[in-house]
Amino acid sequence: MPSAHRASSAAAPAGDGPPSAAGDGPPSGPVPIIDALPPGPRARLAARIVRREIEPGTTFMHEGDVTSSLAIIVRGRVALRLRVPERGPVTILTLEAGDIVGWSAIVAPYRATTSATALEPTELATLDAVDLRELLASDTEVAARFLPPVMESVAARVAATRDQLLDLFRGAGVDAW
Amino acid sequence: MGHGGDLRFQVENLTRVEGEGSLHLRVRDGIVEEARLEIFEAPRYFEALVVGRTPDEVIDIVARICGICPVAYQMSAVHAFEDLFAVQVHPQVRALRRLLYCAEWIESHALHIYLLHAPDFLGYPSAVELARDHRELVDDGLRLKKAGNDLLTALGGRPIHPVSVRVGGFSRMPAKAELAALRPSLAEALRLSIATVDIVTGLAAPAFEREPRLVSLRHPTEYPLNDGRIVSTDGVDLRPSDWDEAFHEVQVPWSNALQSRAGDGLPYLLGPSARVVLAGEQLHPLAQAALARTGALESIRRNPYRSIVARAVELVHVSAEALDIVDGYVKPDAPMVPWTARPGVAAWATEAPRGLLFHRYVVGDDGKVAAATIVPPTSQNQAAIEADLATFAPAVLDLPMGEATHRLEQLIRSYDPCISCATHFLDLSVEDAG
Amino acid sequence: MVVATQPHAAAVAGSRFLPRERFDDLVAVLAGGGRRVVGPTVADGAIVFADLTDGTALPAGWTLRTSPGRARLERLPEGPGSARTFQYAVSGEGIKRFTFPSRVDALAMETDADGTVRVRVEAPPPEPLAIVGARACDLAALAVHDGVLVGGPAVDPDYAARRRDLVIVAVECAVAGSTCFCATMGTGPEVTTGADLVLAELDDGFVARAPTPAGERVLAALDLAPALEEQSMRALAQVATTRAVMGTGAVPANSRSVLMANLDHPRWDAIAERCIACANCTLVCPTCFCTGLEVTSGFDGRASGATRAWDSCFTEGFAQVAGGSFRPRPRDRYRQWLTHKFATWWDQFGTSGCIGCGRCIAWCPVGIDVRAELNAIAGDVPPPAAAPLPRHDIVAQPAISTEALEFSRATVVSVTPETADTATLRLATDDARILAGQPGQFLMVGVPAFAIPPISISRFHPDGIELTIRAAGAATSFLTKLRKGASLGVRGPLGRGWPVDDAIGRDVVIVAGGIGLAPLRPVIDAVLRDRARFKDVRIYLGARTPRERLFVDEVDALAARDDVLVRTTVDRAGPEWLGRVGIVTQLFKTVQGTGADATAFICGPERMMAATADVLGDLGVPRDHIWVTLERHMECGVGLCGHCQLGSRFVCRDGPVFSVAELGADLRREGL
Amino acid sequence: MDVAMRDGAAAGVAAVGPAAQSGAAANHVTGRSSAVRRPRVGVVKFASCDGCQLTILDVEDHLLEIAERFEIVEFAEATSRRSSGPFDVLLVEGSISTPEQAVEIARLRAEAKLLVVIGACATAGGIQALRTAAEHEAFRTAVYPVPAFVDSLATARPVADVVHVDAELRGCPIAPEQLVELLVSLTTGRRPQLPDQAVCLECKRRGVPCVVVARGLPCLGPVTRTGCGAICPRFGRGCYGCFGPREQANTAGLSAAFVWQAANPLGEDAAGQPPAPDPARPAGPVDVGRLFAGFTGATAPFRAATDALGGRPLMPLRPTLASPPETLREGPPSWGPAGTASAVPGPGDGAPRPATTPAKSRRSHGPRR
Repeated sequence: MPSAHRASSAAAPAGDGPPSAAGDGPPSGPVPIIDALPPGPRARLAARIVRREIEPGTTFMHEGDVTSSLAIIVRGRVALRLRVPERGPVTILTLEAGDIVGWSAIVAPYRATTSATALEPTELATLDAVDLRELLASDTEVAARFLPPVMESVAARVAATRDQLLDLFRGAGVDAW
Repeated sequence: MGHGGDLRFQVENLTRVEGEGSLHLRVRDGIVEEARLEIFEAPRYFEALVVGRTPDEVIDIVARICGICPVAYQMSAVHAFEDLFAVQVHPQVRALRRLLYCAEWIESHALHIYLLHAPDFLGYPSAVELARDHRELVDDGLRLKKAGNDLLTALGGRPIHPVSVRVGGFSRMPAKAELAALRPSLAEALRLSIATVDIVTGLAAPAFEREPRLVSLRHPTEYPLNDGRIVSTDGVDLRPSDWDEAFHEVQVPWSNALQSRAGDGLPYLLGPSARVVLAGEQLHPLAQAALARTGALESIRRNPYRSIVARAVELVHVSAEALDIVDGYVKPDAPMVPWTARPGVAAWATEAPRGLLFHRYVVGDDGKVAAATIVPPTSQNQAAIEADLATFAPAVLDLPMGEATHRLEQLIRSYDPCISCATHFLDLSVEDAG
Repeated sequence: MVVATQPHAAAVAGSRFLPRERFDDLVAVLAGGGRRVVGPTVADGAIVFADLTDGTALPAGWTLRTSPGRARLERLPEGPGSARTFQYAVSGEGIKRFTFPSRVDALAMETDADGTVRVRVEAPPPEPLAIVGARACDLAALAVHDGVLVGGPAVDPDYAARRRDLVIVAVECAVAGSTCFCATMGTGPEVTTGADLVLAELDDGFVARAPTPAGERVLAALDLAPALEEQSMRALAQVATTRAVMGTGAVPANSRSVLMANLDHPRWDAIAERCIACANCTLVCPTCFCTGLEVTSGFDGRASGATRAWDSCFTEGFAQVAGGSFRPRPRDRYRQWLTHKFATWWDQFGTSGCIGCGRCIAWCPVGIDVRAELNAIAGDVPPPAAAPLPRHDIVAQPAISTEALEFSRATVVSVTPETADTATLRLATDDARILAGQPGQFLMVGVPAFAIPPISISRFHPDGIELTIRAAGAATSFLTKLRKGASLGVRGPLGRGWPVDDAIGRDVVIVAGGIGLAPLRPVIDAVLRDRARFKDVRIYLGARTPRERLFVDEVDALAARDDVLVRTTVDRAGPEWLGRVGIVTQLFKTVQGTGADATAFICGPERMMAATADVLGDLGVPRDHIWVTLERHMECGVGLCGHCQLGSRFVCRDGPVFSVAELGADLRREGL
Repeated sequence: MDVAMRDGAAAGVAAVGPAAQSGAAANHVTGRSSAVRRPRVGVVKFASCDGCQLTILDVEDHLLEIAERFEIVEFAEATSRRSSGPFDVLLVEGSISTPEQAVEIARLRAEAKLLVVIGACATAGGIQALRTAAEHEAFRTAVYPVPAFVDSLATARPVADVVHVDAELRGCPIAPEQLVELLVSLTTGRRPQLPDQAVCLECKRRGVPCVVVARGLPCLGPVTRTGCGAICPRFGRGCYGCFGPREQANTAGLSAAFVWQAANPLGEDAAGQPPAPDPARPAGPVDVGRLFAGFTGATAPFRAATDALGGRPLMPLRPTLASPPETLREGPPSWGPAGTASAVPGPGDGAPRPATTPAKSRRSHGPRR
């Protein structure tokens, strides 16, 4: 079953304006996940980070595209959407600060199955996919430290998906009364 | 006649009969060329379904041939097997089986007279409309019917497909008090039955007479239900197991039901009219008195529209006899006697509400049924109905189409045909062959 | 195991002898004053209790041979004892039919000409009754029923009425069936409690003793000679032989702990292959007390009755709620039955639910033997030293009270549609009990012709309450379609609500999924009324879609406050929804600060509550400060009908609000 | 087949009941609402014995009230009024046994808001559904000399195999109490109480001693849905499964017990007396298997039990008539010489010309449109 939560972060700067100062945080603050790593891996990853500001309503990645970068949300909120024939786009998950967008950048076939749209002014810390894959392949310390939080994020989404599939809040069946 | 030379009558899906059939007539220049009672009730192959079954299972299965007269099927079957196995049942078992049959007759006759046939005579589409103008009449009919159903329930657990009839007796016989509790409703039924005879005698019947060959059981001391010899107006006199010495089944292309004919290939008539004529001397005195009061015995014999009177007279009989049996009932120590199956041919005929019902089973060495023939009353009456239609149709061809159709439907309904039995009914079509 | 035997020599001292030919006189004395007398008779191949006018209908010369799946009448051998009338151990059904009939009228509901709904609790007028031929196990069972039906907080008025004027003539068993194990359970064969008159049958008559004044009056009226010592000794020897034949140790003495430690034992699956879930064991069990309401009405629906009928945990409908049955598999149902009888009954009522009569063994059509099953589950674990079993004593009979089951009238003041299938009814009531209700409590809501659903109170007002109802079935659909001015019957408030005080001085975390916000709304009201007494207040709401959110305006207003944090998420949404999408537990990580200082109130589907409790637990919220509310099938709401049991809990009475610490593993256990 | 009221049935009930649901809600406030259209009810049948529709006429105490509250527009057994639709409620009896019936039920489905199947034939195929395709031809050959005249499907099917069904009343025949309960639920908007429980519950509530335990008789009550009132055990025999399998029917468990009991007539108590011989008691596995091959024997749980034990009765693959019929191709008979007609007016002596056209197959319900 395709995960409903796979996301790709194809940095899609089309129409990107200048970095916005809107919102309640500084334009470039600490980066979740990365900041929690030991100094070595943290420095080697931080050096590769490219920060991006996304305006609300901007779809910065598209379902089916090759995932070109992995992003960590620094600020703002992002909707992951699927296009369902005859129903249009359906939001299946929203992500916030600390969430990862585009883990498929490091998992074959490196292709996104959802689109990602900013719902609020959003700041992303992005890592180029090819660059990151090479780093993980060559730097076992980065791999050992960085992959677990990525896995944790992915695992949480898989678990959440299962609960969504159960459709817990639906009024199922006919009750005894 | 007003319609010119050629007519085509068609009644699709006869109503107020049990089951599905239709009537088709083809008439040319006032002559009936074709009269067909088409039965398209889907066949259910009961004669094959009982193969490989034990006698008690057969009793349960054959009841499902007809929801109107399941007791009749149980009775013909149980007597056939007991005859072959030489089972001597307790006299109270014999009495209670008559009582069970009486109950079914009360229910079936009351249903037919009040809910199915009376609306015909009084010009209503159904008892529901009839009840709007004649509420008491319909209420009386429902009370009668309920008296029969309550008795069936007391003896067999439910009115339709009762469960207690077993080879050797009953699976359970009621306590005396259970039956005594039904006495008031049966006494009421008897009162209503006698009134019914007067009511139906007063109903106007179309003038139509013919001289039918009649067949029924006759017993020296009882009105025929479970026992007696098969007799006819032309001298047949047979054991109930020997039906097929005088009658035989035929298949016709327009019917899913087999028909039956007498040895000479001609039709014969079963049911209340036949029984009242052939076995009237065994009617309960109250029923004989009611019949005498009508003065209708001869018209019952000759006019099919008068069968409703015969049915009402029988209603008096079974109500009165039911009371007698209830009063004389003593619960036996055991409801059943032990028995052992033996191979051979088991055959018997009893009187269903609508006429003689013949069963014949071949029982194998394993005690199970290997082959079966079941000849329901409606399939035996089919040829008689068709003969009546052919005879009577020209008389109604002058009437407006709706009225003519109604008269012919009413004629068919006077046989109380049970079509799900026969294929196990009605569309009238009169085809203009011009 | 050791069970204290009762020599009851003292009782024997005052014994009289009732010659066999004078048994008719005993029946006549009992029947004096119009008392109905019932006793064993032979009917339909079994021993059945029926009305007695004298002794002739007793099963003279019969015995009943029982083994797993069999109970056959047999003729007693020719000899001096061949005329005995009680020479069998247990009849097919005990005396339960008379004290706790299979069907009784429970409620009468009607709509008056002016539209007012009236609900009346039916209780029979006390009918004087004498039961002849009860056995020690029957009396132990009666004591158990007393504990359940009149010994708890709610009194069953029907039972109380039937128990009120009951004379019991017991018989000490002269034989034991192979299925009997009362000696193991400490309930027999000697009659030690509950009987007014105790008979021991000898070949030529009965040694009779009268433990109660009522029994003494009967003996006095009969004017009997004292029993000879030899007769008394024979009677004692006879019951001692019965005890010896039965032996003890039929089931492990530690059945209770063994069962609760083996809820996932493979034996349950093995039993389920044989068990046909026919419910016979529960219905012949003299202590089973579960019932359901059957609503009947005429075509116009203006008046209806409700019949209380024996029900069984072996049926699927027994544990049915919207969305399915909590015990879908026969395995779950058998486990519920056996654990209830031998384990959780102790927690609920302080006794064993099994009294050792063995009826469930004999009358199981496929012959499942609870003794064998218990021993199999216990395996080779040696039982600990036996503890004495508590005695089953008849409790003092309380007054007949319908209080726990009385309805009051309420009137619909307004109806607010919330979602496509959910509406909030504001009801006016002057029922002080309801107005004083607590957040999380619920009402049983009745209108004629419909089943009576439990509905949580979603807001309290000085002059009434609100009920927020989702149209999940016919009754709830009907309720959501009521209009202003409509009348209905309400009973409550029921159950244990949310312990809002537990959160005083602490952070408050409220998590609601779907309709689960309704029972939590009074908590929010209470916290905001007294906002200063609580620290941070955080509310997390989940819904299936944006359109299925409840109380949207209120939630928006809450979100606008600066002293409350509100986060809403939905399971799925279209692009027009700019809020959060995802499951409710994902909301927590975006908020810092929830931890050991928090009290959490959670309401939603059980799976969601369990997942939420885990996340909160991981964040450091103590499990005894995490509260959830459970949904179970409920018919009575006061712990009498048995439907809502979860392990040893009655969800209706002990809950529906529980802490996660209280529930332990049961919150997640399947089929419990 | 396992639920008394299918998904959507509650909605269906609501759909027929402006007279019911909202009307009744209004009644609570305003008293009886008067100007509500009565639901149009049709009663139709396919292959069956008519017993279930007769049950409608058998609720004598309620019949006229039913006729007042519902407009019975099609019920061929009871009224000459005819309708081919539309229906608010359509009660359907009988199995689908011919190709024409399959077409007709599809047409009726489109005409009916709420389609309720009644009885074992409609809900489970009836006993006629025990036949398999292979046996069908043999059946026709066995019963009819010219099978070509008779058109029927290879197997008889429950209605739900062919079209969507909203609700069902089980039984052979249906229970009058359940019929009334269903109709009451339609007028009040409540859910009909048709519990999916074993017959055993009803036996015990009524104080009927278990015939398996007390008498060693086989009984399908434990695996059969209640609703009949435990008639058979009350009448001293085992249940034969009219109402079909209950939920979770453990037919394997029950038949295993019966097979064991047949082999061990003394049970686990070797000292007991052997039971008196009774033809109702199975002698071995085949007899046990045949117990399940009754009026609901084509349902999956029952058929599985039958097949597992080889208990399917031998469906005949040879002629099984004790007295085979002949074929007659002549036209309808006259009363002939023995019964000379004296009708007024009579047809004369001319006997009708032979008819040769084959029977038309089954008509639709209601008048032709």
